[in-house]
Amino acid sequence: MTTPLLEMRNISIHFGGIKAVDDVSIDVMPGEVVGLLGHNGAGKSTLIKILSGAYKKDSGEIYVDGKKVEINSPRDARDLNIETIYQTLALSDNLDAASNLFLGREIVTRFGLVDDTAMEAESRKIMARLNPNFQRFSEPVRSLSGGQRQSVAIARAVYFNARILIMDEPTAALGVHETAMVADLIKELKAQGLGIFLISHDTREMMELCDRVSVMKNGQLVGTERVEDVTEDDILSMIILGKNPKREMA
Amino acid sequence: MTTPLLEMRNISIHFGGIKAVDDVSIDVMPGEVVGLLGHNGAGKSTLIKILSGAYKKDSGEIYVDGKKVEINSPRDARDLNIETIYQTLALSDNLDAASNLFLGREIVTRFGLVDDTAMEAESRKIMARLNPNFQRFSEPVRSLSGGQRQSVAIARAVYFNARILIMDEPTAALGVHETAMVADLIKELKAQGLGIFLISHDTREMMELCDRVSVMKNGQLVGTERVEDVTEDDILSMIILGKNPKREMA
Amino acid sequence: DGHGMTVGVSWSDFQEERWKTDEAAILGALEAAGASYLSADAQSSATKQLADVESLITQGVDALIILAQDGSAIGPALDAAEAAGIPVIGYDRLIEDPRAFYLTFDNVEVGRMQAAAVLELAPEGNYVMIKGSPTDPNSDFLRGGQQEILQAAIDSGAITIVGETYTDGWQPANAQRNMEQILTQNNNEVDAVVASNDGMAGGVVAALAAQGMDGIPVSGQDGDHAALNRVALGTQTVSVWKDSRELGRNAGEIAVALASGTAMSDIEGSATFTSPGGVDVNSMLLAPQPITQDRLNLVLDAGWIAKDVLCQGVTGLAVCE
Amino acid sequence: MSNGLGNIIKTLQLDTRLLGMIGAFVLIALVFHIATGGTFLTPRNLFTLTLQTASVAVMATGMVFVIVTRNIDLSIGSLLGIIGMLMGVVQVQVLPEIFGFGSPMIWIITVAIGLALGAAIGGFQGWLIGYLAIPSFIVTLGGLLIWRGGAWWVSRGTTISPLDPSFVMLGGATGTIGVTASWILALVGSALTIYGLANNRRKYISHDFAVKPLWAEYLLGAILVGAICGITAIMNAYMVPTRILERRFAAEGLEMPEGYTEAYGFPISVLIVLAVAIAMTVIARKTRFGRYVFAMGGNPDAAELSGINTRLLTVKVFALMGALTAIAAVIASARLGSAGSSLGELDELRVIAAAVIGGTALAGGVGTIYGAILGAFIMQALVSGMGMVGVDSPLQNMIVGGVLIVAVWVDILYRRKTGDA
Amino acid sequence: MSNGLGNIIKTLQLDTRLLGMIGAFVLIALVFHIATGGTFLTPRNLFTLTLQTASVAVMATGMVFVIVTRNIDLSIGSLLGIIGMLMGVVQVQVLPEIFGFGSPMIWIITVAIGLALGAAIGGFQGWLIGYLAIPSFIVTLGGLLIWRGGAWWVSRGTTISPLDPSFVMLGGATGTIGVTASWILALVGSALTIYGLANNRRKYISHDFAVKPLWAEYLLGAILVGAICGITAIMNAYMVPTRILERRFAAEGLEMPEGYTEAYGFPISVLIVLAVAIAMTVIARKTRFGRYVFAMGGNPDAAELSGINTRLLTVKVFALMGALTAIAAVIASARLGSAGSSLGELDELRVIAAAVIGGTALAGGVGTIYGAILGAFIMQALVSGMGMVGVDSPLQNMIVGGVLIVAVWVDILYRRKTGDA
Ligand SMILES: Nc1ncnc2c1ncn2[C@@H]1O[C@H](COP(=O)(O)OP(=O)(O)OP(=O)(O)O)[C@@H](O)[C@H]1O
Ligand SMILES: Nc1ncnc2c1ncn2[C@@H]1O[C@H](COP(=O)(O)OP(=O)(O)OP(=O)(O)O)[C@@H](O)[C@H]1O
Ligand SMILES: O[C@@H]1[C@@H](O)[C@H](O)OC[C@H]1O
Ligand SMILES: [Mg+2]
Ligand SMILES: [Mg+2]
Repeated sequence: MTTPLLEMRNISIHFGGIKAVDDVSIDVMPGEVVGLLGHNGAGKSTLIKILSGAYKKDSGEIYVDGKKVEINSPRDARDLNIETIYQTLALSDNLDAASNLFLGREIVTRFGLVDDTAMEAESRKIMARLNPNFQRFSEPVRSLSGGQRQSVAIARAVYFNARILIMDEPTAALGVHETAMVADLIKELKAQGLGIFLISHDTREMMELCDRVSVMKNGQLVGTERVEDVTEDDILSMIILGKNPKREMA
Repeated sequence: MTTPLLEMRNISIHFGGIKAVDDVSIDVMPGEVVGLLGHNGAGKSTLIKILSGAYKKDSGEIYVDGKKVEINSPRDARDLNIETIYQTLALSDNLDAASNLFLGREIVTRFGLVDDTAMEAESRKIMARLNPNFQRFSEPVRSLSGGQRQSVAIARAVYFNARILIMDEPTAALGVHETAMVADLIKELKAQGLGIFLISHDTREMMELCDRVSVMKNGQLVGTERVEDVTEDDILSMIILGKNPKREMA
Repeated sequence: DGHGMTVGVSWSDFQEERWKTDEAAILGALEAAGASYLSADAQSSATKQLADVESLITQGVDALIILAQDGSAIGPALDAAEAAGIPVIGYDRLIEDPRAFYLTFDNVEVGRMQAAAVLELAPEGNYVMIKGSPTDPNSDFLRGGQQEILQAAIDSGAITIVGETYTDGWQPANAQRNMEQILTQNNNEVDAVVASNDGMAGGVVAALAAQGMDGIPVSGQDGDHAALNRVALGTQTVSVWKDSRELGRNAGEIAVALASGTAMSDIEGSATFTSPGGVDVNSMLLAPQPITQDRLNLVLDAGWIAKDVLCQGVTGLAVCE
Repeated sequence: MSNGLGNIIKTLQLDTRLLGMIGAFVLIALVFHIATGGTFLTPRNLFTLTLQTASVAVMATGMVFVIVTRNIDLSIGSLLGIIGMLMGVVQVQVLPEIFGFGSPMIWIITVAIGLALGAAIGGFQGWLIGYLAIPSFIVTLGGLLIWRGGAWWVSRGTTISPLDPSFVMLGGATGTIGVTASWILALVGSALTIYGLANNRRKYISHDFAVKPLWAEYLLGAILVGAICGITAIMNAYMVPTRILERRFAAEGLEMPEGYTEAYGFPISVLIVLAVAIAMTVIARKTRFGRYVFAMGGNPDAAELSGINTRLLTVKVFALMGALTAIAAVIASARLGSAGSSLGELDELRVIAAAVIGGTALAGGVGTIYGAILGAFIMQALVSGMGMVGVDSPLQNMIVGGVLIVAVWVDILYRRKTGDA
Repeated sequence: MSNGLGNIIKTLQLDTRLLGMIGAFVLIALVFHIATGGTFLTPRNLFTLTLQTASVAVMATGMVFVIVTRNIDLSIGSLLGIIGMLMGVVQVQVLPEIFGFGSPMIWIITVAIGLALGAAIGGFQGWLIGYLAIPSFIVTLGGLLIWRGGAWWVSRGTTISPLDPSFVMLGGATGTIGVTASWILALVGSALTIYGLANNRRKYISHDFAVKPLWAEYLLGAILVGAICGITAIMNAYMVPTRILERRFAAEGLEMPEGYTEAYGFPISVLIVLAVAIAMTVIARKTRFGRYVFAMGGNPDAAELSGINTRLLTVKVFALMGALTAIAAVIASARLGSAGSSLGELDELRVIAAAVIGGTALAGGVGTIYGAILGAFIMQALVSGMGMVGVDSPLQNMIVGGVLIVAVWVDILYRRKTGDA
C-alpha cells in the first residue's frame, strides 16, 4: 500500500462538555474521493475544520505524504495546498466575485499592485465552467443568491492547484444543472490526482462520486467502506444505527 | 374551482438594474403542497420573501382567501398566519433553542412574565418529533451544527398553527433520517389543511411531496404543472431550457 | 473715536459663567465709541484659537483682544496679527510677548487673596487645596499665589496641608467627590479649604455640609451668583471678584485707542510689567476684589447681583435687610 | 480554587463571573484599606462610595440594553446636563412662583418633567436610529454636541442654585431613611428572596427538571439573606456626625442629650439604585421586551424576521436609557445641590466603562444588570481610593484606562474558557 | 439634474457621491461667502482653511482603514497630544544640546522619533485588539485616558515653546514653496493624471472590456487637469503681507523695491496632506494590504479562512493610524509653534466625523480616502464659516452635531437608492 496523500490519526476535539470529534482516523489517496457521512451534528464539519485550520484539535496527528504536519491556522492549511469549501460560505460580502475568488492570492502587476482587470478576466473564464448563467461579476457577492454564492466558493477552492480539496456539502444549495457540473468537476479533479474529502447527505450522489465512504455518529467513526463493497442501504444503516449490519453478521 | 388559500398575482421586484422577480403569479389551495423550482438565482427565494414580508414588492397583488392583503413586514405575514423557514436560517445565535422556538410568541405567566421552564418543556416535546437525537436545549444555538439549526428553524415554523407555510430548501442541510422525518411532517401538515410552498432542488423529492410544481427561470415563471401530468424529465427541461417540451409539442 | 472700526475678540471658552459679562462690557465700550464687534470662541483649544484669530484677521478687524487659552501657544497668532499690522490686547491671561498689551486681573494676585481671606479666619490648622484643571495653566498660577501667602504659616507648622488635588475640567462634581475622600481620609480633621474657583467651592461646600462642617473657611473666585449667596449664608468665606465689566470696558476703550494709532506706552494708565519669564510688556492691571461677608455691598452697589438672588435664604445679615 | 469549594459553587449554580467581580472589588478595597491606613473599609467610606456611584450605576443599567442591542449611547453625559439644567430652572425659577417655596409639588413635578424629557429625547434619538437607520454612534455623538450646547443655552452658562430642599434629599446624605426603616426593608427583601427560591424550585419540580440538592438551596438562601443584612448593617453603622445632630436639636430649640447618637440607614438615592436594578433585572430576564432586546442583539435580522418590531424596540431601548438618565440627573444635581452646564461631562465614558467592565459585550447580545452596577462600583472604588491615596488626576485617568482594558481582557479569557463565547 | 447632464456624468463614470460632496462644499462656501459679505471665498481664506484642515485630514485617511475593518480609534486625539509633547521636548530640550541650535538634524530626528512612536503605540494598541481580541472601542478608550494623562506627565502640564524654526515650517504659513515650484508641481500632477487615464484605457482594451467613448476620456482629463490648476492658482493668488516682505528685505539689509509683491504657493503641510492622500488611495485600491482591509471589513471570519492573517492586519492598520497621527502631530504642533498637553483634544471626534461624513460606513467594509478628506474640509468650512458669521459656540456645536446626523442620513438614503448598501 502506498502512503496516503493525507492522513488524520486519532483526532479528538471537544467544545465545553461535548466531544464533537472523538478519536477519529481517516485518510485519502491521491486521485481518490473519500465521502464523509453522518447524521446532523455527527461531527463531520468539525473534523474537516481541524484539517483546514479553522479549529485546533485537542489531540491526534495529521500526516501529509507520510510526514507529520502542524496545522494551526488557515494559512498553514493553504501552505500545504489544502483548500476548503465551507458549509457556511466564507465570502467577503462587500467584495465582488473576482476579488473573492482571488482573495489572499491576488494577481499583481510587476510593481506589486493588484491587477483587477486581469483578475476579472480570469474569473470569467473559471465561472464559465461552473455556472454559465453567472454574469454578476462587478456586484458585491452580498447580492447573490444562495446558489450563486456557492458557485463562487467552489470556484475559489478549485482554481489554485490544490492537492487536497475539502468540500463540505458543496451542492446543498445548487440547482440540478449546477450540481451536475460540480459532479463533473469533481471527476476531473480526481483524474488530475487530487485527494478529495466530500461531505454530503445525498447517499445516491455519494455512491456515484466516492471511492470510499467514512461514516460518523456522535463524534465517533462508525467505519470506512469502499463503495463497491456496500449497498446504499448498508450505508444508511451505518448512519442511522451506527453499525454496518453486514460486517456485524460476518 | 374553489378560491385559493393564497394567491400571488403578477408580482415583480427589482434590485438596482436586475429584475429578480418579473410578473410571476402562483397560488396554493388548502391542503396542497406547491413546489417551486428553478436554477440558482432564478428568483425563488426573492418571491417567497415578498410573501413573508422580508422584501417589499414593486408591483402585483396578494390575496388570502380571495381577499386582497398588504404585507409590509414580517409581522403582517405572521398576522395572516403565514410562517416561513428561510434559506439562510434566521435564528438569534445567543439564545437557546427554546427561546428561539418561541421568539415573538413567548409563553407568559399570569403576571405577563415569560415562563422559561414551560417553554423548555414544550420545546422538548416538539423536537422529539423532528430530531430525536437533539438534546442541546440550554446551549445558545450558535454552537449547533448546520442541520441542528435547521431543525430548530423548522420546529419554530410548524409549531404555531400556521395556515400557510413557506419552506425554502428546508432539508438542504439535513441528514437522511432527519430529511425523512421532515417529509413525514409535511404530509401530516398537508392533511391538516395547510397550504405549503416548498422550495427544493431535489426533483425526486418534489415529485413525491408536491401536488403541483411551479418552475422559474431568470425571474420569470416558466409554468405550473400538476405532478401527475409530468415526468421528472419534463420538469428538468423546464428548469434548464425554460420550457415544457410536451406542451410545446401539443 | 472709533467709527467704522472693527474690534475682534478671541475668547478661549464660554463654559465659565463670567465671560458673558466681559463680553457685554466690551460691547458696551465699543458701541460707545462707534466701533463694531466680531468674536470667536476657541472652546478651550489652543489650535482652534489660532484658527479663530486668523479668521478674525481675514475679516479685516482693526484691533484684536485675545483671551489666551494657552499663553505659550499664541505666538503664531501674534505673528499673523503683526503681519497684518493689527494691535493685540492680551486679555485677562498673560501673553509673554511685548507685541501684546497686557490687561488683566492678576491671577497670582487672585490666588493670594483667596489664601489671605482663608488664613485670616483659620490662622492654624489643617488645610485642603482644591486646584483647578490640570490642563489649565491658570491652575498653577493661582496655586502659586496661594502658596506665597501660606508659606510662612506652613514653615512655622501653624498650618498643614492635608489634602491637595487637581480637579478635572474645573468640575464641581469632581471637586465634591475629591473633597469627600479627603474628609474621609482625614477623619474630618480639616479646618479650611482653599478652592480655586466658585464652581468648585460649591462642590466643596456640598461635601462639607454632608458632614455638618459647612461654615469652615472656603475660598473661591469669579463672583458667581451662587457663590455670593453662599458668602451671604456664611458657607463660603470669600469669592475673589474680578469685576469683568471694568476689565471689559477698559479692553474696549484701549482697543479703539490702539487701532486709532495710539502707541501702547501712551495708553492712559499703562505701566511696564515684567513677566515671570522676564519679558517687559505694556500693561494695565486691575485690582481684583475679595468679596467677603462684610464687603457684599460692593457687588450689590455695583449692580452685579440682584438683592433677592444674593439674599435667598439669608437671615440676620445687614446687607440683606 | 480548591476542588471542594469549586464543587460547592457548581452545585449552588453560582455565577462564577459574579464571584470574580466581587473578588476584584474586595481585592481593590483591601489594597486601598491598607494604603489609606484603615479608612477605606469603614462604614462611612462605603456609604459615601455608594452615594458617589448612584448616578452612574443607574445609567449603566440602561446602557446594558443599549449595548446588548449592538448600539452605543454617547449622548447621556450631555443629556444628563441639559435635563439637570432644565429641572434646575423649573424648580428654582418657575414652580415656586406657582406653588410657593417649599411646596412638595415642586420636587414631584420637577422629577416628572425630567423623566418625560429624558424619555422623549432618548426616544427621539432611538427613532433616528431605528427608523432612519442612522448608526447610534453618529446619532448620539451628534446628541453629545447638541445637548451639551443646549445645556449652556438654557442658562447661558450660569449655575442654578440652590435647588429645592426636598429635591436635594433625593441625592445624598440629607435624605436617608434611618435605622428602623432600613431594617424593615432588609426583612422584606430577605422574605422575598426566600419566596423566590422556593417558588423556582416548585416550578422546576413540576416540569420534572433537575433541581439542586436541598442543602444547596438552604445555603444559597443563607448567603443571599446574609448579604442583604450585611449591607443594611453597614448603612446603619454610619453615624450622623455630631455637629449635624447638635444643629438639628438647636434648630428646634433643644439641647442635645449627652451621648445621643443616630445612624443614617439607606440613602434615598441608593434605594433608587436598588429599585432600578431590580426592575431592570426583571425586565431583562422575565419580560418579552427584555427577551427581544437580547434576541435583537444576537441577530437583528433574525429578530425582525421573527416578527419582532426591531425599530420600535430600538426607540423603546433609547427612551428607557433617556428616562434612566433623567433619574441619574435627579441624583447628580440633587447631590451637588446645584445645576451647572458641565454637569455629567464625560459620564458617557464612565457609564460605558461600567457596563463593559460588568461583562456587557460590545458585539451585542450579552450583558447583565448586576454586572454593570458592580462595574460602576469597582470603577468608583478605584477612583475614590486613588483620590484618598493622593494620586494626581492625570495619573488616575491613566490607571482607569489601563484597568478598563485589563478588565475586558480578563472577561474575554474567562468567556473563552467557559465556552460561552 | 437634467437628463443630458445625468447622461454625461454616467458616461464619464464619475462618482455621484463625490459630486454630491463637492456640491455640498460649494453650497456651504457660497452661503458663507454671502453671509460674510464676500470674505469667505477669497484666496486668503481658502488658503487658511486648507492649513486648518491639514492635521485632521491626515488622520481621517487612516481612520477610514480603521473603520472599514469594523474598528474605531478613540485614542488619536490623546495620541497626537503625547507625540506632540514628546517631539516638543526632544527638539527643544534634548537635540539642541547634541547638534546645536538651528541644526537641520533637529527637525529630521524629531519627526523620525514621532513617526516611530506613533507607529509603535498604534501597533501596540492594534496588538491588543488583534491578538488579545479586546474590542477596539475599549482599547482606544483606555488609550484616550492613558495618552492624555501621559502628555500631561511629560511636562507636568506646561507648554513647550518655541519649537525649532525648521520644524515650524512644516506646519503652515511660514513654510510655503512659492509660485514657481507650485506650478511645476501642478504640471507634473497633470501629466501623471493624463498618463494614468491613458494607461487604464489601454489595459481595458487589451482585456476586451468595454471602455468609455474617447470624447469622455478627453473631457474627464480636462476636468481633472482643470481642477489641479485651479487649486494651484488659488494658492498662488494669496499674497504675502507687505510687512513680512519689508522685514525680510530689512533683515538682509536691503530696501524693498516699490510695488514688490510675492505669493505663497502651496504650504508644506498641504503638500503633506496631498502626499498622504495619494499614498493612502493607492494602498486602499491597489495593494494587497488594502484589499485585505476591505475583505476583513466585509467578513472578518471569511478573511481569516481565506488565509489572511487578520490579527497581523489589525496591528498594521493601527500602526498606520498611529504613524498618520504622528504626521498630524507634526503639523498641529508646528502650526501652533508650541506643544501643550491639551493638543489634539477632541480630535478623535472630528476625525471620526470627517471619515463618516465622507461616506465611511461604521458597519465596516465601505469607505474612501478622498471622501474622508472632503469630509474634513466640509466640517472645517462649516466651523470657520459659523465663527466668521458670529454664531455662538454652543450653537456651533449644536449645528455641527445636527449636520453630522443629517449627513449620514443623506448618505444612507443615497446608498439605499443606488442599491450599494
Ligand atoms: N463552535 C462550537 N461550539 C460548541 N459546539 C459546537 C461548535 N461547533 C460544533 N459544535 C457541536 O459539535 C457537534 C458536531 O457539529 P458539526 O458541525 O461538526 O456537525 P456536522 O456533522 O457537520 O452536522 P451537519 O450535518 O448538521 O452539518 C454538534 O453537536 C455541534 O452542536
Ligand atoms: N438583496 C439583493 N440585492 C441585489 N440582488 C439580489 C438580492 N437578493 C437577490 N438578488 C438577486 O436576485 C436574483 C434572484 O435571487 P434569489 O435568491 O431569489 O434566487 P433563488 O432562486 O432563491 O436561487 P438559489 O436557488 O440559489 O437560492 C439573483 O440574481 C440574485 O443575485
Ligand atoms: O476665572 C477662572 C479663569 O481664570 C480660569 O482660567 O478658568 C476658571 C475660571 O474660574
Ligand atoms: Mg456540517
Ligand atoms: Mg434561494
